[in-house]
Amino acid sequence: MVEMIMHVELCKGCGLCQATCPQDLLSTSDQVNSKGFYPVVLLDKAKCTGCALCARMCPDLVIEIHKQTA
Amino acid sequence: MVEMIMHVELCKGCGLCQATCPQDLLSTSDQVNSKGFYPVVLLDKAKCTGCALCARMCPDLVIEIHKQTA
Amino acid sequence: MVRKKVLMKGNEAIGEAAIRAGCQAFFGYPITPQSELPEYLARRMPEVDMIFLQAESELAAISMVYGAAGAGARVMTSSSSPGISLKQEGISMLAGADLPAVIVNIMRGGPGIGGIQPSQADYFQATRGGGHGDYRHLVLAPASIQELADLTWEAFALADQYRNPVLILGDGMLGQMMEPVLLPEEPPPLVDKPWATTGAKDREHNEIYTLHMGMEDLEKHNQRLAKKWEQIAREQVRYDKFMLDDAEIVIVAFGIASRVARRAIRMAREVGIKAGLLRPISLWPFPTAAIAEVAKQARAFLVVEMNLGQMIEDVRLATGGLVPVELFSKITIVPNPKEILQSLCSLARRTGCKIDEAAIKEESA
Amino acid sequence: MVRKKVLMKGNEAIGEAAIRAGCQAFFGYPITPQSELPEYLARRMPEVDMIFLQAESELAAISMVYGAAGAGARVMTSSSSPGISLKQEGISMLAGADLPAVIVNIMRGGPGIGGIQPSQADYFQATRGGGHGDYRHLVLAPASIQELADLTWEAFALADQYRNPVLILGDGMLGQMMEPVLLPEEPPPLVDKPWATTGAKDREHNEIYTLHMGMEDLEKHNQRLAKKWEQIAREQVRYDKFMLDDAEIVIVAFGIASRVARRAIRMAREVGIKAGLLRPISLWPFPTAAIAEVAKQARAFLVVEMNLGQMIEDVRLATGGLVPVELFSKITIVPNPKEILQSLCSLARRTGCKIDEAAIKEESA
Amino acid sequence: MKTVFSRPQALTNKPLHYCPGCGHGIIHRLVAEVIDELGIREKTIGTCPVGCAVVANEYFNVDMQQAAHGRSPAVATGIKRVLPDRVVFTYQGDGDLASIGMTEVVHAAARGELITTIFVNNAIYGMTGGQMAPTSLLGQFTTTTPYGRKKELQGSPIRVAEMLATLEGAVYIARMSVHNATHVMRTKRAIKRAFETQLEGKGYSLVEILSTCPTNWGLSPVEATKWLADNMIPYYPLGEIKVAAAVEGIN
Amino acid sequence: MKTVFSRPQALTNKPLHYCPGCGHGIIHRLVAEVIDELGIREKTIGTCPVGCAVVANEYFNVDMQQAAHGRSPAVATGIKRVLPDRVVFTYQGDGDLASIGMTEVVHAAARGELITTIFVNNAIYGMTGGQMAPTSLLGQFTTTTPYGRKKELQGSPIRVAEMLATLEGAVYIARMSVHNATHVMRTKRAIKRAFETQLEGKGYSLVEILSTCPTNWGLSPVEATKWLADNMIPYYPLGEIKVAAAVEGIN
Amino acid sequence: MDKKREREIRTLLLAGFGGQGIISMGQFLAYAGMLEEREVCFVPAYGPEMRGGTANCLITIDEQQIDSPIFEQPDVAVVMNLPSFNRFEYQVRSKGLLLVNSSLVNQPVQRQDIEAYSIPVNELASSLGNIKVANVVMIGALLELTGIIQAESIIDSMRSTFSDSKHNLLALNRKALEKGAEYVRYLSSKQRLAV
Amino acid sequence: MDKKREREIRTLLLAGFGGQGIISMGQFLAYAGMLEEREVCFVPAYGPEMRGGTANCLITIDEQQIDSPIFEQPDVAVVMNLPSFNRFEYQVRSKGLLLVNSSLVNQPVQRQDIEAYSIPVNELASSLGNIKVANVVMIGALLELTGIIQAESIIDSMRSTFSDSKHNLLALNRKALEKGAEYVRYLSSKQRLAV
Ligand SMILES: Cc1ncc(C[n+]2csc(CCOP(=O)(O)OP(=O)(O)O)c2C)c(N)n1
Ligand SMILES: Cc1ncc(C[n+]2csc(CCOP(=O)(O)OP(=O)(O)O)c2C)c(N)n1
Ligand code: SF4
Ligand code: SF4
Ligand code: SF4
Ligand code: SF4
Ligand code: SF4
Ligand code: SF4
Ligand SMILES: [Mg+2]
Ligand SMILES: [Mg+2]
Repeated sequence: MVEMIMHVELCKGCGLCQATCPQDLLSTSDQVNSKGFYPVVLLDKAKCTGCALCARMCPDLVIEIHKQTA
Repeated sequence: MVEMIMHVELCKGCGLCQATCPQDLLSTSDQVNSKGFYPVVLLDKAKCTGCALCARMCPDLVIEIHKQTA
Repeated sequence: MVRKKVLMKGNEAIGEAAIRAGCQAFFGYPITPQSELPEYLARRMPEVDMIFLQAESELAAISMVYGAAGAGARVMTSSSSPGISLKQEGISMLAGADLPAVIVNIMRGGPGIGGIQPSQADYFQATRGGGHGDYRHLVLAPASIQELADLTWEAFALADQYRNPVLILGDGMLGQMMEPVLLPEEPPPLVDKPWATTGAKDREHNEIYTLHMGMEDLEKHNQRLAKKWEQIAREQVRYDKFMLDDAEIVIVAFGIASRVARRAIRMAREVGIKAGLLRPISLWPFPTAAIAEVAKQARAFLVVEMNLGQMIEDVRLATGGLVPVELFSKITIVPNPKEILQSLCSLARRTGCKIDEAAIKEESA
Repeated sequence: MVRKKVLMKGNEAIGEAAIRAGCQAFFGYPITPQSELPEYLARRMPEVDMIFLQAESELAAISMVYGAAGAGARVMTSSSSPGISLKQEGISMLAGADLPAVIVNIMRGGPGIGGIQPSQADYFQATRGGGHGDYRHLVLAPASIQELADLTWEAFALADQYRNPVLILGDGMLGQMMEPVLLPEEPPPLVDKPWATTGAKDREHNEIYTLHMGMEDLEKHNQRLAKKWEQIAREQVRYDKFMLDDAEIVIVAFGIASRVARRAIRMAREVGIKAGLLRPISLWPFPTAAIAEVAKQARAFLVVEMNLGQMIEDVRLATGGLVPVELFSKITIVPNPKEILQSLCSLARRTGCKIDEAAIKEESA
Repeated sequence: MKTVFSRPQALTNKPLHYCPGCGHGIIHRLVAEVIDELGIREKTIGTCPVGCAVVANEYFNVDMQQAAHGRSPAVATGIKRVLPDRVVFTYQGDGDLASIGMTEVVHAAARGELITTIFVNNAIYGMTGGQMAPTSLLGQFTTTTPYGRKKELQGSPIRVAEMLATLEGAVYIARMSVHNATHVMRTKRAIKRAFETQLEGKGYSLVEILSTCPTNWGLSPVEATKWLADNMIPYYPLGEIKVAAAVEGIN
Repeated sequence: MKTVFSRPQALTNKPLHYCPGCGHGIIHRLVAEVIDELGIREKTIGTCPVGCAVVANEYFNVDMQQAAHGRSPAVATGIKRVLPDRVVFTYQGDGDLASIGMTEVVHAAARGELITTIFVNNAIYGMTGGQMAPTSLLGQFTTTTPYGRKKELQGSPIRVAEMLATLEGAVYIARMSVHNATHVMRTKRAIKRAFETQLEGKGYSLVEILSTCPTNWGLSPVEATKWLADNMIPYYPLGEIKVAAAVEGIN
Repeated sequence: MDKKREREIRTLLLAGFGGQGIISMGQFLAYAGMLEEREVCFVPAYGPEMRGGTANCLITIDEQQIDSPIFEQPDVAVVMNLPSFNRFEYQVRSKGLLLVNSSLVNQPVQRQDIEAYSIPVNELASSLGNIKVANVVMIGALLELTGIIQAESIIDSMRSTFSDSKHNLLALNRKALEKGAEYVRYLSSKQRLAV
Repeated sequence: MDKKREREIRTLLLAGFGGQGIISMGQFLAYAGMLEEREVCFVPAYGPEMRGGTANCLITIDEQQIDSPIFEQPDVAVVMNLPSFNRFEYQVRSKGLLLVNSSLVNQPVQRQDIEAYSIPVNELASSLGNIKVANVVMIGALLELTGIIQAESIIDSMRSTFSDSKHNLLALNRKALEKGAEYVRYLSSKQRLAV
């Protein structure tokens, strides 16, 4: 099981994570955060492989990923 | 016939011309010039081929060479 | 064609005025808050077939200016405080080689990287020469966009006239703000530059140099330069007076600070304080005589500057201890007229100047 | 071990004194007439396991100093006039970042490349800050090789004490001449530098910076620095008096010029002129109060400087118009005692000071 | 729970001020990750450039110094010479390093100074609002090349990595890019190798990183990554440009 | 009478102040000869460095400007940009060009500035009395490397010609030497080609010339030429380092 | 409309975030003032805080030479978003005027000593088919309330500064000005004036 | 020897061309003065004119603190070559002392108001087998004429500044000093003193 923590207040809605996700799981919220940006949201938690490519592209350290150790 | 004009007052006695002359025709005067240097002298005018190698090595434009046009 | 006012940003007005003054080349390096000037010229200079080149650094820029000025061109560079520090060796070179050039410093806060807010903290550097050796250059300090344009135009004329660099000293706010401006049309007349290095055709070769090996040579060279600077000092003092006729308290302020000071003076007049303004336009040469004259009648001076107190030395040198000279100082904040008013009130009370205390009460009520 | 005098060249005495003051690193770039200093340290620093590095330029040298000072080291650089101009941005950085460092300027004639003869023409640059922004640093002006060594040692102590750059200002002759000197032995005590960037081990990370983005931040930062400089100004004024007790004419001169002035004063005394010398040792802070005090009793001041007249402004600011202040100026020639004497005589006559005209006649006979 | 990805120790908690999608954020993180992985946070000292990363001192949780514009390699030299057992890096933009600071970087490299340079090449002056950098591409529009950069007027962009590779003291020189996740990971490996080069005392190391400036390129962040790939990479070939024999063993 | 060899027109009659046997004199003459041969004396403008050749303005019978230390390429750029139909050259020493002035030369080259640089590499600071230059050899004793230049402390000497050759704007780059008459003649040919490169508007050209400083090397002039041949040439290979395609036709 | 206040209005502060057209709104006002042969001065806040953050500017329009280009208590403040509202509500001078973009600010005005208007300029602009003219709608409201500048002068200033290709936008902008004016006419017929 | 003049001698100028040991001659004098616990000051002329050209220096030796390190009219001038002779003959103060290296200067002294000695130091040094000590021979003459410094102090100063490998040269130098002294003793027994 993958646990993804989104620090939405840091998100600037740049879309780089979204463009990167091989599973196309990321989308933009329609609610601005306190900085006035539309932060990213994970659409389908279950499908997330925890590959962390999204996190690697994120310039703002929004995405934190943990995995259930087997 | 080669005519060599030595501007001895410019000579600093560095010896570069001397070291260069393929005919070994140059030597140092035993009389200082007004700047206190021992200027170069041409030993045997007749042997000079006018190759101007000495002049090319001279940093101080001491040597001027003319040739009789045949 | 009727000349029409246009609304322009300070930095751009400098650029356009330079073009109209016949500036043939601009060399500069970006820095906030003056980058609009190189950017403007990057667009405009090619349109008028003139040179714009972004240099690799301020050091390179001032050296390109030196080369182009030495080659006889009307030429300009601009920067802001840290960049102007880097140009000091080059400015000393220009002054030492009698080269005409216009240098613009749109000041920001320092020291070090500092900030990009407006400041007037480069007064000493500008007027005393931040570079080494004895040298002087004109320092013109405009207070409006119109004056920015006018003085830029004149800077080119003065540089050529005296074969000397001229510095335009403004602050970040002047560079950024917009006001209507009537732009100059005709360039100042061209002057002959027989000394310029344009190729030694049909004349002896020319040399632009600053090295004077012999002790006596260098001394003579410096004395000759000193004569030139004395002449400039006699001929080029500029200042502006505002409500000075009956002033008991005289504010001395330049540039943007003088604008705020005017406002404070109007407010002061409303509470019965006879305040006035003497605004140096040329910071070097400084209007020493004019201030000395005013000092005969005034009871006190207030120097308003956006630094820790630099021009105040020139004011004190001019007043020569005749009257108290106090400082109102902000460093990187454009001062607020109300605060200046408070200083005026306090100074008026302490020096026995006229003041309408009733009006003050009413005002603050 | 008995301390013994050694005969040393000024430039080398600075070097040896620096080593004995615990200087851990020197970064510099060659320039006449101070190259013996880096050359001396190139030999000596490795012997004491300290760093000598020839930088690629003066800009790099002052930045290496910044880095090493920020990392907590006692550090020094040196140059001569044009090279010091190039360091202005860096000096402004050091001051803005509260970094201790010792900078040596062995002045030569300017402007531009100028010459390599001794000069004092960088007085303004040194005391007003040739760099941008408001900042101050101590300026110490030795007049003998002994003092050169002593003040170098002290410069390191003062730099650490106030976390501020300190400038040693000498001229080419001081750098080149030799006198006996008793060298300092023990370095000034080490001070704690918890702010230094030495690796964030067992503490928060440290930052050396000069950028203050917000207007208020930068203003506050500047005000804090201003407090520090006020403190230095209170605590570190240094000067020397010579035959001042009954002096009617006071010469103010620093460095090598003061040595010549002393001779002129002795000569003046022989012709009945009561001349004396006030020699500023700290040029910033300037001995304003001491001069103001002397001005009460003196009839005239003569400022002797090897420039077009720079320190004279500080003397005038100090005397505040009380007495005439005149200038004896050579720019890049060490003045001749006789010429100074002539100026003293003329000044004495014009200001009604005592003078033994008979003795003068006899002398010139 | 195993942490796959989280904020590195070598970054503070301060939110970055960079524009949305700016490459500086990615590169900051990579440097911090490498510092963490090498366990050198407590003995690392970095320098900030003058450029958008001027306040990197607030982001890196290591000791930092702000250098004057372009002088970072000299500042780092000063630090390293007096603290030879620390790890010292400079973080510099293309204006800072390749324009005003060219002398300093060439000489640090020539001296084989034991420091590491992270060189962020975004082909523009970001902080000052989009002027030409020495690395701006031919034809590129910037505020100081409003008609596009022209070879005849402004010359061709400088390939810094290749130029510095000619210096004996520069022993590890690489050019990487952060326009996609694969290259981000490669960039991290290069940064690590550069730091290791320093740790093993081999000489000067530099990683040039092609990065985006969406704001001044006038593109969205995603468009910017594409522009980088399409325009910058062809002119600035990626890879390890120089791995001196001394370094080859490392990693 | 045919003149085989005499003082070129492009030199004044002023005796040179250089030390006995100094390479500067030879190089001055070569530059002047080339100017004469190309018939460009009346449209040539040169810059003097800060270095022993600082007073070259008194020797060259062409218009000259003294530049601040290291800034010659920028000064020359200023001149050339406003007088594009003139011929502009810089004359620089190794301290001037390769140390303090590195940024300016790299950028002039990168811009493909239409100027020519005569770069006199004598592996030392002549004028200031023999300090280390960036081109001083490993092991070389100078007044600032009294224990010999060490790679670990001062790094390796910079090969300027090779470094600049990496720049697109630099189209003709050669390294020559004046230690004997053959090489003196080769040097002259290279200088001529460099000026022709400029005349034909191809780009930036530079001739690095290995030269002697007998005074500060502590050798007699003749020994100095030998030292150059034995020590400098092995490290600084001679030849035309870069002849860009555009230039190949010339000469 | 109070004619006395009209004469007293010299200084305006406009604030919002980047992209809302704050700076151009200010420039149009200053330009129009110049066209009306008044003295004008426009001061932008510049610097890094601009980046993605707030944008604001100061405008002075006067009959006589303008002294200080800056001021602390504007006669009029126009706030286009919430942070600006929070920052500037209390800066307007007593008896001054506050215009609030109620499309983005849903907080009530607290001050009782100023005159305040809430105008949903985004919606009003949308109703014209182009949300980008929200700033122009706001100018329209401002002009209607203060009379400081003639609406036609704003159009003239646009004509002078727009590139040719954008001249077809003039009609839309005229409509936007009218929309804003219309809305405040409607408001003042019903809204309590807190003077 | 005139004891009064002895006391009056404070300032010396030494001049010649580079390589004649002018600077080291000056430094030995200054160093020796220091060893004798006098105040001393040594000023070299520096700069480009040194290159291959003339070298000169100023020395002051005094009982009290030295004011000016430079002076225009030295009490003593030592000229080691012709250009220096031409340049400095007229600088010596009236009643001062001029020492001329007659090995290289074959012109007569014109001034009548000074005391002048011609000493062929090159030949004297050669007679000791080493022309390099010509400068030391000159010091010897100078000391004999002025008594300004003890000869032994010069030797001490050499001992302190020579590297170990050169210590074997001390004997030669002592001889050179003596040679110079001897020569002027011989001279003063025969030469006209033009005081
Ligand atoms: C001496 C000096 N010159 C110029 C500037 C202005 N300036 C600030 S950042 C910068 C360039 C930034 O570009 P780059 O190095 O490419 O960094 P980026 O912002 O693109 O990351 C300049 C020119 C300055 N602060 N100091
Ligand atoms: C700004 C500045 N820094 C330093 C100097 C001192 N300086 C004069 S010449 C020179 C170096 C000369 O060496 P090089 O360029 O190799 O020329 P060379 O004399 O060997 O021909 C230096 C450092 C100076 N005049 N100005
Ligand atoms: S971890 Fe991988 S799969 Fe999951 S959201 Fe991120 S990129 Fe997509
Ligand atoms: S990459 Fe980061 S900042 Fe950008 S949208 Fe995704 S989470 Fe937000
Ligand atoms: S011309 Fe040739 S042969 Fe004649 S002296 Fe010169 S080098 Fe010798
Ligand atoms: S090369 Fe020239 S200067 Fe040297 S000895 Fe020969 S002639 Fe004289
Ligand atoms: S301006 Fe460019 S480089 Fe700077 S933060 Fe924004 S996107 Fe990044
Ligand atoms: S010092 Fe060296 S480079 Fe300079 S003139 Fe003398 S020999 Fe030539
Ligand atoms: Mg960049
Ligand atoms: Mg050299």
